[in-house]
Order: sequence, then structure tokens, then C-alpha cells
Amino acid sequence: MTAPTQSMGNPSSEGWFGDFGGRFVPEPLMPACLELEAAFTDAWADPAFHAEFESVLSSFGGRPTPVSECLRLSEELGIRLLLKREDLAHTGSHKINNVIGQALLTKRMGKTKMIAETGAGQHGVASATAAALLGLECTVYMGEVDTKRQALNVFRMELLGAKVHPVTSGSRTLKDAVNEAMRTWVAEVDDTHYCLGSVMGPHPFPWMVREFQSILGREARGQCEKILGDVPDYVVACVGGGSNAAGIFSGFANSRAQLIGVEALGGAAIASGIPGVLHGMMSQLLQDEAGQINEAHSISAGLDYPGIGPEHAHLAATGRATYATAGDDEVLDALQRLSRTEGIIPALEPAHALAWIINEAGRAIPTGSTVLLNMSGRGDKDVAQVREILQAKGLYQ
Amino acid sequence: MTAPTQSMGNPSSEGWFGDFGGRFVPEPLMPACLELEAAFTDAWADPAFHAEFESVLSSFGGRPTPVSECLRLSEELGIRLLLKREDLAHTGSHKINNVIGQALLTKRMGKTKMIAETGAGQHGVASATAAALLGLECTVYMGEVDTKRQALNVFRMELLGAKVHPVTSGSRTLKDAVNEAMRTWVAEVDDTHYCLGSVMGPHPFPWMVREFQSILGREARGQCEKILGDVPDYVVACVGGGSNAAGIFSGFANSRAQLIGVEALGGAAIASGIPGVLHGMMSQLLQDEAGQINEAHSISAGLDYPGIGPEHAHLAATGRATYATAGDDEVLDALQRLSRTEGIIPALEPAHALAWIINEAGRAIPTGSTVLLNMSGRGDKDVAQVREILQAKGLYQ
Amino acid sequence: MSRPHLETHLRAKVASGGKLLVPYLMAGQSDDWLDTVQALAEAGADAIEIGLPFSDPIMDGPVIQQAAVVALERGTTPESALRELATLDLDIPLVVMTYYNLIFRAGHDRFAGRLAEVGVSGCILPDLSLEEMDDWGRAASAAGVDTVLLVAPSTSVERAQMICDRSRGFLYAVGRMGVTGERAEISHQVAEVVEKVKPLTTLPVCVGVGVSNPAQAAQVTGLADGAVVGSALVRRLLEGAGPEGAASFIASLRHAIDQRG
Amino acid sequence: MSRPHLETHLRAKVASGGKLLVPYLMAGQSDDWLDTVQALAEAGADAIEIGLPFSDPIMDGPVIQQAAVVALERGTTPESALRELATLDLDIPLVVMTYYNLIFRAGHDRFAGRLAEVGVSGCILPDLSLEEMDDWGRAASAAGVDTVLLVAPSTSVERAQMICDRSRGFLYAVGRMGVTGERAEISHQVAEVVEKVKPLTTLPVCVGVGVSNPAQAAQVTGLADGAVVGSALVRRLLEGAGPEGAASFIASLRHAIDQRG
Ligand SMILES: Cc1ncc(COP(=O)(O)O)c(C=O)c1O
Ligand SMILES: Cc1ncc(COP(=O)(O)O)c(C=O)c1O
Repeated sequence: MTAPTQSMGNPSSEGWFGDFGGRFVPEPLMPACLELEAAFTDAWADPAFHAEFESVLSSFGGRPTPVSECLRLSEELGIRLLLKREDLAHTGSHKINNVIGQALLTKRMGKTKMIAETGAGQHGVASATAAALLGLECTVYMGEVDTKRQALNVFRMELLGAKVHPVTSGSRTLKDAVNEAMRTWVAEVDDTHYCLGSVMGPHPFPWMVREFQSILGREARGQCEKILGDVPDYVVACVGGGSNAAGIFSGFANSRAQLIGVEALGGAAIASGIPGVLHGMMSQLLQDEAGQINEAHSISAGLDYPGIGPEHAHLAATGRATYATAGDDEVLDALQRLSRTEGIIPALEPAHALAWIINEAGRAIPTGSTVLLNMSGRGDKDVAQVREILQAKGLYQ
Repeated sequence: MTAPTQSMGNPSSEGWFGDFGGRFVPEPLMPACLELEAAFTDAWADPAFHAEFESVLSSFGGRPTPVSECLRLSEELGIRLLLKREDLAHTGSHKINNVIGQALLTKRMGKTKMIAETGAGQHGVASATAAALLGLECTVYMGEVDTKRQALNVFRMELLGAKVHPVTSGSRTLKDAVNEAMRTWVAEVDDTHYCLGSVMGPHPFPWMVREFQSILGREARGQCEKILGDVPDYVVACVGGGSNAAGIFSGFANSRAQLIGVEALGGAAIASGIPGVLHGMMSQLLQDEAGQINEAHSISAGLDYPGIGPEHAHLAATGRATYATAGDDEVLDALQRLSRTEGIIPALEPAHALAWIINEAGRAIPTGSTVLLNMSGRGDKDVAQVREILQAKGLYQ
Repeated sequence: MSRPHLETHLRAKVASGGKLLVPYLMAGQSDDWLDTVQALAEAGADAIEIGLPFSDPIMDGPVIQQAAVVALERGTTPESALRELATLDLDIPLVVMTYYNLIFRAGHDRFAGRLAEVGVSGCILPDLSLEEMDDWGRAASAAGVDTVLLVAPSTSVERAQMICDRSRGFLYAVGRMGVTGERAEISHQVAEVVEKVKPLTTLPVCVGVGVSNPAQAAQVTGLADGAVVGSALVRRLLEGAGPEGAASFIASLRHAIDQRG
Repeated sequence: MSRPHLETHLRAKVASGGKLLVPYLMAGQSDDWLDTVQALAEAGADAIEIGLPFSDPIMDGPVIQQAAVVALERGTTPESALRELATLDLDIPLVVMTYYNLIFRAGHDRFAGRLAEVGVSGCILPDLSLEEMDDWGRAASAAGVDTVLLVAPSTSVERAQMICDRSRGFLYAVGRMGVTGERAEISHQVAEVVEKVKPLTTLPVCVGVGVSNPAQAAQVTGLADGAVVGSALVRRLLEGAGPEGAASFIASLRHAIDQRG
């Protein structure tokens, strides 16, 4: 079942993708990482687990999501633009794929609790959802700053039966929520699984989360071949931690498609080019001279992460994928443009990928190219923020 | 293609379902109603139109939506509860089915503009979406009171390129938005289609909208037979204008399934039992002694309509379907309960149908029954309101 | 209360070479609305349309909607309006204009009977289409009440013929696509719709919707048999013109129409 | 600056029947932090752990996190801290405790060399796992710096053996599952983890994480060779205890430990 992603390669036995990855966690957590690796390896080799995973994703999660062709925007850009519609998945983004996988694994490991970190709340809501479905206890760690900015998502998680734990350490945002979740995991590892939200953290998370997300790449590959009779020339995805990108790239890595990851300009770990260790992994990080981690800053909460999944650092190093950036203003423009031309309001995260495509159509992307964009989530979560920004700029009253 | 819904019967040539329906519109609109009837009849007999409709709904709209089985809640209630997941359709509810149909028909009629009414904004957002996709101009009429209550949905529609026209007449809510849309249609009928949002209004709307929504009933019938090996004992849907209920009922009308429509207690047109004429149709209406129309009042904007589609009045009269009501408090409880047990936050509208099921499980619904609930939309649009209400009741801080 | 009958009265006026002026006002829109009716009759109206306020008037523009809101807030009901009309002593016919639900709710026979009782000899129900009018039509005829039907610019000739055949009192030619309300210009659609219906009927043809001032009234009656004037009058009344103001406005229209004739 | 070497010093103390007391404080957490180090040494510490503040300390509880925030806000960098440490004149060894990224960023050899230069003979990096420590381990050995490894209650015996084999200086036995911080009770896990590792190593075994007061220090040193005391001291310093307050707290621990011994 994992065959289509083999071409992106599994990590080494210690969890390395080339020079990136590994397992940099305090000793109390090492046994949990090893246990998880064994449990996932076993589950992922078990057709019954795949069957259950795929069945929950289809009967509950809304898979497969369609690939939509953008007729009007394609014409304007002179390319053929397709969207993989993860915005139509339950809870509004690709995040559901990963949490269903991890929640099923939690049960399989005989654990009864799940903890998760969240920034703006997408992964938190998804985790709370999966936990509710499977009857697991769930606590979500969320920076106090974010609990205030995203009070409605806090309420959503609580509606879903999860506890939301405001994190008051450090910058009180996503990075600190990860720290706090890890600290809690140290203390409660016996009955608790840490459901990490992206292809980051210590081995086996980057690998496991990619595998859980690979379903979207597999689907998209088949759908593109049906629509285009071929793979697309470009596969483009936004990159925060990198899970949606890893998922879609995995479906095309062994093809001629060019893989492009787009980071937020203010959270561009790959562009910063400085390797380091954070949250249990060796990867590229935003950091200062001394090695203190910098906060990321962008319009999009889901891309506000100072690191990036280690496999992306590796794909960048080997050249198999290319990483670009998009700034806040062009992202806002892209969001508005797709809404108007195609009737799809994208989340701010995939609007980064779209902004790059709009910029490069007819330049780096030759006219006539076929381009697949991973529409990783819907914009409903962002409209209040976008409205405020446009109002502040005098572009909307 | 329409065969599966024949059992609910097509209306008479003048648009009557038994004693309800018809075409009560000013003469300037009659030619438009006749033109629309002809155009729809022609399109609906054309396999190419069906193919296009179904292809847009699947590649863009996210169809088919799954049927999910509620494992935990079923156990608590002693029944087998299935959900038809219209919450996973693009824009978050079944409304997309109808607007795609009408937008395609608008193009087929050679018109370039669409107008629509909206209450809370669901149908407005869906209409703006379909218009953006097909490059139609779109104006949405929305009561001024609602534009203020639902400022974010106004912004969504505008993002999608629609104009939102605040309606300042009458009670400045949905009923007046319909009036205003009809008035505008009178003036602009040459190049403009009125995309009505439910199975209401003058013939052919109640019939046409049911047919466009029948896709969900057809899907659900097949899915239930796969899951249950049979039709469910009960098919339950909320009823505002009645489009989601009509859509799902149409898939089961010719079966032994009991059909239950649930109205909001404060907008229960069928329960009021007084026939009358509003918005171009003869149906059951909330009205006073003299025949002045009363406003509906419930927690759910989508059910705040003083009338009901004429076919429902007919189904109630013949006894093929039964209509019940649910009050605000039990609806809030139902919304919270499904969120917690199944990881699905329902919209307030289908939470009415769920509230009825929860109340009647083990009573009107015998233990062990199979029940299909049409989950007509997702609760994201409602969480801010639900939070405020729970806060006001001291049930959430 | 034994007022002239609508169709008889209007046909006679037209036969004598006269042009018709039919003002509209909303029942109950002010304390002195009955005085206004009286004043309009004296100022030269050939018949008067009395709006019965309805909560959801889909054929009306903002001015008449506003008058309906005012009237409803003042507690006006169809019955209260009719009861008050019964007290008037007029030598021209009255026509009620309202929406179908009020009549359906009251009951066809009962309502038609009440109209006849209070001396109203005509009725306009813009949302009661040709297709749906049979029941009401029967009740109205039985009570001797004329049901005035509308023809619109969008109506086909075939359909216009059927409407002309069923209309009583006069034929209401909708002067443009749109709801009631004043306009700066008379639409080119007036001539078209009048040309369409003239060959189809011997009924007086009155143009309504959009006739706003003396010049327009004169222009319209140059094409058709008469003009219905609604929003322009209702607006003045909402602004406090009172019976005299209304009368002097209608007199100015009367003058303009008759000058031209 | 030519201070005793970590492992040599601790083994000698243990061999002579003594129990080890290792206080922890955060470099740069106050103006007088160097005076505090000096005072701790005089109050009876056998070695001192110096925290180098890191932005993301995942093994630390709120108190030590807070000290890191204060130290970073005061502009403390690894280099500034080491430079200041170099000025001290002490007769006990110093151990640096920090997170791996600071070292990786500086470069293994460079950092190990700097530690040696400033007279730090040990290093604890809680997030550098056994699996990932080879490169650093080589650099540290080459510079003569001991790398103290952690064993946790969750560590299997097989794994504990490997850790014991690689640890230098002492073995840090994590006294319970959880992050640094004071606790009302000593966990039952302390005895378990000490029993697990004692047969595996001749290194001194010090218990850390959760040792909060004299009684607990005495209790823990009844089981193991020594106690590491972090949050309880750091909290007092954050509350303004100053060098004397710190010294008297550590003296009270020393006293309790030695009484029991
Ligand atoms: C819609 C959406 N896309 C992308 C991301 C970024 O995560 P990742 O890079 O792991 O896909 C997020 C994170 O919240 C998201 O919500
Ligand atoms: C989710 C949802 N369900 C139901 C309704 C009610 O409409 P209908 O009765 O036409 O299905 C609405 C209307 O906005 C809605 O948004």
C-alpha cells in the first residue's frame, strides 16, 4: 500500500532523511518514540489497519476529495490549473487525514488519551474531532495568545469534547504549544499519545504523518491522470510544517512533475537555510546567531512555524523539490482572485501556493503548463481576519 | 433520470401538488415563470444537461457526500443512526446542489445575471459561488437586519464577486428579501434569473429545486442499501423552505421508510395549519386573522421562514410525510451532543431534526430502528451564535 | 353608497371622448384618508383605487410599501377599511387593490360580498394570475364585482388576448417592467403595451406604474384611455399633503389630461 | 580556573562515603548570578549545574522556563555566560546544562573547546538522545568534557545499560516522568530507577527532577549517590533570595543529607 510513496524514500532506521530528521528528545520520551515507531510500522504493514483508515476517511472524512479544474483563472493565467480539494474534507482541511490515522493508532496502542498542539486551531479541531469519533480523551495545547485570537476555535474544540490548555510559556504561540505538549507527553506517556499535527517532530512523526497524508497524493495522481492523461508539469503546495505538501508530493515524487513548496515569507525556514534542532528534529530553522529560535510572522497562522519538516529540508537539499516564498499582500490578492473567478475561498495557507503560481505563470511556469495546486483548506476560518485587514487598508468597509 | 423521484409525483401542469403550489405572481413575471418552466423541462429531459450538472457537482461540489454511521450516539439512543453528510458539500450545505443547477440553467437560457435572496447567508454564499464559477453577475438580496447580524457572510459573498443588496422594507429579514428579489426580477427579467433558494415560490421553483436536490436522496438511497441492506425505517430532515427534506424524501418516497420533517417551533408553518398565498405559492403559512404574514422566530436563521414548500404541505395533507417541531433548547442540546459523541458539529438547522430523533428514540422511534438523518449543513456558521447563547445562559465562559 | 358601477362608468366616459384618471391611495395611511378619497373624487378622478395594506406587497415599490407599513401600524385591516369606505358618499366607482392572501383568508364569497355591500365595484389583485383566478373570478362576478387584470410589456399577444377576455372594469396596462414607483420618464414600453392590447379589447385601457406628473399623465392618455397614478400621490400624502394637497395634485393631472384631449 | 574534573571529583567524594549535592541555577538569571555560584560552592555543593538559557526548553517546567526568559531578556548568550564563568575561582567542578541547538549552532568542537577553556568539565543536553550523540560525544571527549546522560523511569534495562556505558561524570537519574519542578512528594519512581541503574554502572548516580527540600534531598540520597536540586533553588533566586539566601538553602540541604549519611 505504501508503494507509491517509496520514491520519496523512507527515512533511515534512526529517522533520518539525508542530513535531516532524527530523534532529539529527552530520554523519558525515547521509549515512547520507539514504541510509536514499532506500532506504526506494524499497523502500516497491516492491511486491516489500512482498510479501517481508508474506510473512516471515506465514510466520515469525505474522501476522496475531488480535483477541480479552474476554468476561468486558467484562461487568465495561460496555464491549466487544477485544485486538489482538501478544503472539502471534514473539518475543512487535509489535517483530518493525519488525525484519523493517529487516533486509530492510539486505540491500537491501547492508549485512551490524545494530546495535540495547535496554532490557529485547525489541527486542534481536527484532533478533537477524531478523538470524539473514537471516544478518546483529548487535550489540546494552544498558546494563550492564540486562544484569545481564535476564541471560536477554542469553543469548537470544547464543543467536540476536548479540553483546551492555554500555554503561557515563551511567546505563547504555536512553538510553545509544541513545547508544552511534549512536556506533557513526558509526564503522561503511559496512557497518552501525542498527536502531532505535521511532518515534524522526532522520528517516526515526520514519516508517519507523511504516510497518513500520502492518501491525498495517491488520489491526486490518479485523478490527474484521468483529467490530463498525464501527471501535471507542476505540483505546488504551501508549507508550514509541511504535511499537506508531503502528502501531495509523495504521489508525484517518482514522476517528472516539478514539486514546489511555498513558505510564508515571514516563516521561511528553508529560505533561511540554517540547520538546527527543535522539537525533536534536525531541520532548517529560523534562529539567531546563538541558536535561539525566532518566531515566524505571517498573515497565515498555519504557516507561522519557525521550522519545517525534515523531509522537506532533505528534498530541498537534493533538489527534488524547490521552495519559494510568498508575502502577505500577494497572498491576500490571490485569495480574493480565486474566490472571484472560481467560487472557492481558499484558506490563507494554500493562497500562498496560489500567489506563487499567479506570480510565475508565464515566467517560471511556461504558458501552457499544467499545474496542480493542493487546496489544503477552506478559507472560512480566515474570512474574519481577511475582512479586518482589508478594512484596515481601506479596501473594504 | 428523474424516475426515482416520480413517486413523490410531479406537480400538475399549473404547478399544483394537490391543493398546494400554483403560480401566484404579478403578470409581468408570468412569462418568466413560463419560460423557466419550459427551459427546465427541456434541460431536465436532456441527458447532456444531467451530465453537466452531475459533473460539476462531483468535480466542484464534492459529490457524492458520504453516509456516516454514528456509532457512539446510536448506542446511547438504542437505534442505528446514519447521517447523510451534506455538511461536506462545497460551501457547507446542500444548498450548492440547487444553485449549481440553477446557474447552469441560467446560462442555458442565455441569461447573464442571477439574483438570489438569503436569510443568514447560506443560499447567498452558495449562489455567489455558483455565479463565480460560471462567470455570471450575481446580486444577493438580504434583509438589512441580517446583513448586520451576518456581516461575515456579506463579506464572503462580496469576496465571491457578488453584490449584496440590503433590503430595508418590511421586517428587513428573509421574507422581505424574497419580496425584494421578486420585485427586482419583475424589472430585470430579460437578462436575469431569480435563483430561489428552496422548494418554494411559484411553479416551477418547488418542483425544479426538488429535482436539483433529489441527487442527495438518490445517493442516500443507494448508500443506505449498501450499509443497511435495506431502506432505513425513518428518514428525518429539518424543514425551512423544505429543500433538503424534499431532496432526501424524494429518494425514499416510494419505499416503506417513514418520512419526518422537523420544523422550528417558532416557524412551524405546517403545525400552524393555515393555508395561504405568499411568494407566489399556495401553502401553509404563519399569518394572522386578516391574512397578514407573521415573522418566524427561531434560533436557526435557515428555518426562520413563515411558509413551507407546497409539496410539504401536500405530503402532510396526504400523510406520506409527518411533520414535527423542535424548540431552541433541545436543538442546542442536540448540537452539543452530536459534536461530542461523533466529531461532527451540525448546523442549527439539522440539529432540529436530531433533537426530534433524540427525543423520540425509544418512544415514537422504537428501539432498534434504523434512522437516516439528513445532515444538511455544517455548524461552522453557527458556532459564534451558539457560544454567545451558552454564555448568556451561563453554560460557557 | 349606491355608486356607479366600475366598468359601466368608465366605458361611458371613454365613449364620450373623455380620458380616465384613476388615483390610488392606501386605506388607513392617515387619519383623514377618507376625506382624501372624497377630495380626489371632487378633484376629477374617474374612479379611485383603494389599497388594502398587505405585509408583503411584491408588486409595490418603496413608497407604497411605506404607506402599507403606516396603515398596518395604524391598525388597518381589510374589514376596517371596507367599513370606513361604506360611509362615503361618492358619485364615482371604487376599486380595491390588494394581494390575494387577504382575500383567500377571508374567503372568496365572503370578501366579494363585502365589497359589494360597501359599494366597491372593482378589485385588482396583482398576484392573482390568470391561471389561478377562476375561484375568485366566479365569486366576484356573482357579487357583481369587476376584477381588473394586468397586462405587462412581457405578456405575449396570445396571453394578452386571454387576459383581455377575462378582465372586467378596465384593463390595467403595466407601463414598464418593474414595481410601482415614480419615474423621470415614461417608458417606451407604454406605447408598445398599449399597441399590443388595443386591438384585443374594447375595455378601457389604463396605464399604471410610473405615471408621476401632469405631463406624463397627458403623455400616457395620449396613447391609452386613462392613467393610474399611485406612488406620486401616495408620496405626497406621506409627506403630509392632506386632502387639499392631494386634490390639487389630482386636479393638475386632470387639467393636463383634459388640455391635451 | 583549574578546577577539579567532574567525574574524578564526584567519584572521589562517593568513594569516601560522601553523598553528592548538585544545585542548578540559570546563567544570567540575575546580576549577581556569579556571586551565587560562588556562594553555592561555599555552602557545600559538590558540583554546580549552570543552565545556559534556551528559547525552547522542552525538558523544563515553569520555574526554570521563567529563569530562562529572564536570562535571555538580560541578554545572556552561551558565550557571555561562559566568559563570565571563566572569571570564577572555585574548587568544585562546573557542569553546563542546556539544549542541543545552542551547541550545534556554535559547532561541536568549538563549543567543547570553549567549555574546556573556561573550566567547565561537564555537559548535560537533555534533548540529545543516545542515538544522536556520537558527534558531540567525540568532540566533548576530545576536549576532556564529560557528557552526563539521563536515564528515565521509562528507560528499559537494555537501553539503560547503553546509556550507563556512554555517560561520563555521573549518571542523571530522572526521578519521575515529567519535567523539572518542585513536588510535594518524592515519587516511588526514584527507587525504581535507581535500582534499575545501580547494577549497571559504577558511576555516581544522582537523582534530579522533583527534589525540593532538605527532607527530600535526604530521602533521595538515601537511595542514590546524590541529588540534583534545580527548581527549588531557581524559584528562590527568582523571588530575590540572592547569593546568601541561595547559600543558606543549599546549606540546609547539605546538612540534611549529611545528617542522614
Ligand atoms: C489549510 C492549511 N494548510 C496548510 C497548513 C500548514 O500545515 P502543513 O504545512 O503541515 O500542511 C495548515 C496548518 O494549520 C492549514 O490549516
Ligand atoms: C444547513 C441548512 N439546512 C437547512 C436549511 C433550510 O432550508 P431547506 O428547508 O430549504 O432545506 C438551511 C437554510 O439556510 C441550511 O442552511
